[in-house]
Amino acid sequence: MEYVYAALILHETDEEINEDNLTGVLEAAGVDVEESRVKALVAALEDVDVEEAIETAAAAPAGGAGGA
Amino acid sequence: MEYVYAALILHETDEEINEDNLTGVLEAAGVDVEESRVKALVAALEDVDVEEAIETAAAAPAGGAGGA
Amino acid sequence: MEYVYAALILHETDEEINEDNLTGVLEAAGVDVEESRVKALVAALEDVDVEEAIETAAAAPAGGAGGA
Amino acid sequence: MEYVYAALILHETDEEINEDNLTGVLEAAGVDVEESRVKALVAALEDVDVEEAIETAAAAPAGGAGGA
Amino acid sequence: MEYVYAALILHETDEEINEDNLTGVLEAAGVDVEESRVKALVAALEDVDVEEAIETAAAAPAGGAGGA
Amino acid sequence: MEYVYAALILHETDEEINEDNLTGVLEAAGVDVEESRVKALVAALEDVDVEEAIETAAAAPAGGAGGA
Amino acid sequence: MSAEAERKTETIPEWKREEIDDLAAFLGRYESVGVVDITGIPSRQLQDMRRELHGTAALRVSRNTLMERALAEVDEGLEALVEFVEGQVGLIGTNDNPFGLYQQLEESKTPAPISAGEVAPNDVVIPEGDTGVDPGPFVGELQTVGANARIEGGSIKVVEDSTVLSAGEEVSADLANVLGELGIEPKEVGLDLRGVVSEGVSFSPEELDIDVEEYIADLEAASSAARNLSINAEYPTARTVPSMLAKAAGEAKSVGLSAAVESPDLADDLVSKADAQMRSLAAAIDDEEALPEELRG
Repeated sequence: MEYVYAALILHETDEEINEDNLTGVLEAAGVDVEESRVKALVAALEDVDVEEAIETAAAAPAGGAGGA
Repeated sequence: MEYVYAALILHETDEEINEDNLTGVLEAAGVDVEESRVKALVAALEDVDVEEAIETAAAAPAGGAGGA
Repeated sequence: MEYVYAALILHETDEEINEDNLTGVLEAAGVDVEESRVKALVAALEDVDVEEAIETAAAAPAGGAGGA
Repeated sequence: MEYVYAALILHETDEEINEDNLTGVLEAAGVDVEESRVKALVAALEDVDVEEAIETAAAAPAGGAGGA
Repeated sequence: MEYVYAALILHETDEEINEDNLTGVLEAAGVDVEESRVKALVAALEDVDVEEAIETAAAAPAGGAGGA
Repeated sequence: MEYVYAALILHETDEEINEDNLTGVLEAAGVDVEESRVKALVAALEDVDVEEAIETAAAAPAGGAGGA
Repeated sequence: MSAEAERKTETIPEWKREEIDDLAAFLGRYESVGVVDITGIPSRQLQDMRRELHGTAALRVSRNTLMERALAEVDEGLEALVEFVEGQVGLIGTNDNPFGLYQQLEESKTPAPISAGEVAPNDVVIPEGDTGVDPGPFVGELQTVGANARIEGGSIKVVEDSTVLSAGEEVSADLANVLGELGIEPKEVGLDLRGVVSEGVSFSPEELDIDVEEYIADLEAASSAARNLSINAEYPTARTVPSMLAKAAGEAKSVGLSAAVESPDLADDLVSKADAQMRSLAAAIDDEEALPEELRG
């Protein structure tokens, strides 16, 4: 899931979700990055409106996220 | 949000969620890191079972996101 | 369940779900294909809208998808 | 999704989920196989208990359940 | 589904669920029996505890699951 | 329950659920047919929408088959 | 020579012969023939019932010995009904199905008061509730016949459903009084089918009393069983293959999400899942300073 988290960090900071940026974030976290997964993720997200996907999630009974 | 995602990446890769690591991940994503927020997050997560929190979300209907 | 998975692969790739194609996919996976089961599956699928059936699954809560 | 289905067929037939086997199944289904996706899939499944993930789906109200 | 019902009649009456018996029951009901479907059913039931399979709730139907 | 299964076979094959047809199916399954039960079943089903009953059963989280 | 055979050979008066032939002709006109108990039904009410049955069934009453003769003479298994010819009975015939006839007769039964000395056809129950009777000696009468009664809030109440007589027992004068006072009518008066022969097959009243709801429940159970078997044994049919497809698709989705497979088909869900996990983790954090504004509770 770390690849997806990395993509979302980039999304939050308005950086492009591309192979270089993803690899950079993941390597900074000490991940032994697999190029193929990065490629596949970039391809998979190509046609996805990340903002919309997040809003759908937020709108739904938010992930069991009850109080602390 | 990016701070929390950064914490999740570190958790996923079994790296310690400390100030250095968080700062590193965030900077790699081009974030202009606020030291005080990093400190606060590290302190706050000290008492949190991250795995458990993640699983709570997973158990709930995954974000209603439809579309195959 | 491998016969059903094979049908779904063919559906995803817009190939016809017929005996030859199913057998081909299954054999490529090393399955000792039973002709009668292939025939039965093709017969059962004759009047079925595969896409509609799949969408029902997609609409359902995404299988608790636990794990990291 | 055809890549995942291919992995599931291999899982059902107790064949190893590796690049060669996946590519073989997908090609038999007429898929124009992308090597990076195959590699990514193999890597992604490496740390996952496929059987458990399948059972998780079964536990959830598969299909029929109203959509989100 | 008539093939399955035929198997269940035989099961209820403690008759063996084999090709001959299934064909006999189906023909008596005016079915134009397909040998392959009979074979497939016998094969499918070979390793199944019919009593248990009957009682174990299966997945709910996919949406518009009409079909004859 | 074999009498009910026999009725369901006839329903599936669009044959009339009458005494002759039921008796035929049951005898083919080796049942020592009780005429009074056949008559009662035919009478009982006269005003029943068999298709509706099947759909109701399919929609419900199919519990174990009770009944005699 | 048996008594029965002896009777057959005796010389029969002409009018009896004619009546038997007439009865036999009556029996021959119907696919289903039954014996009904008409005990205690006044002749005028019997006329009303005849009228109500018109078009679906016909009722014929005669001397028992003659009815027995006719039943024995007509073939088609009607001799099985002879044993029911006892007391005040009649013959009933219909070309509709006998189950429908049974139901019609049951529905046409009306409640009636029971008198002292009569035998209760079923358990007699005085139901729980306010009798509406003012406090007085009636409470004692209730208690005497076995009802759990007491005075409460200015009237006599029966505290719980009280069975005051079992089926087959004789009604006492006291009980008949109490039931009359309460307006309880424990009898069901009407044509009571004792047995039917339909196209050679005998039916008892119990067999004729079919519960359609039960058959529907059986149909549902049987079709569930078949669904379960089909899916669990992985034998696809047109009815079950959509569920099997959905199940397989659900499995693939579950595997794909739990492995975070980078597939376009899963991208939406993976993003949603990551977001949900992030929110869940944020919700577990107590210190709001550690969270961005959007995530503060």
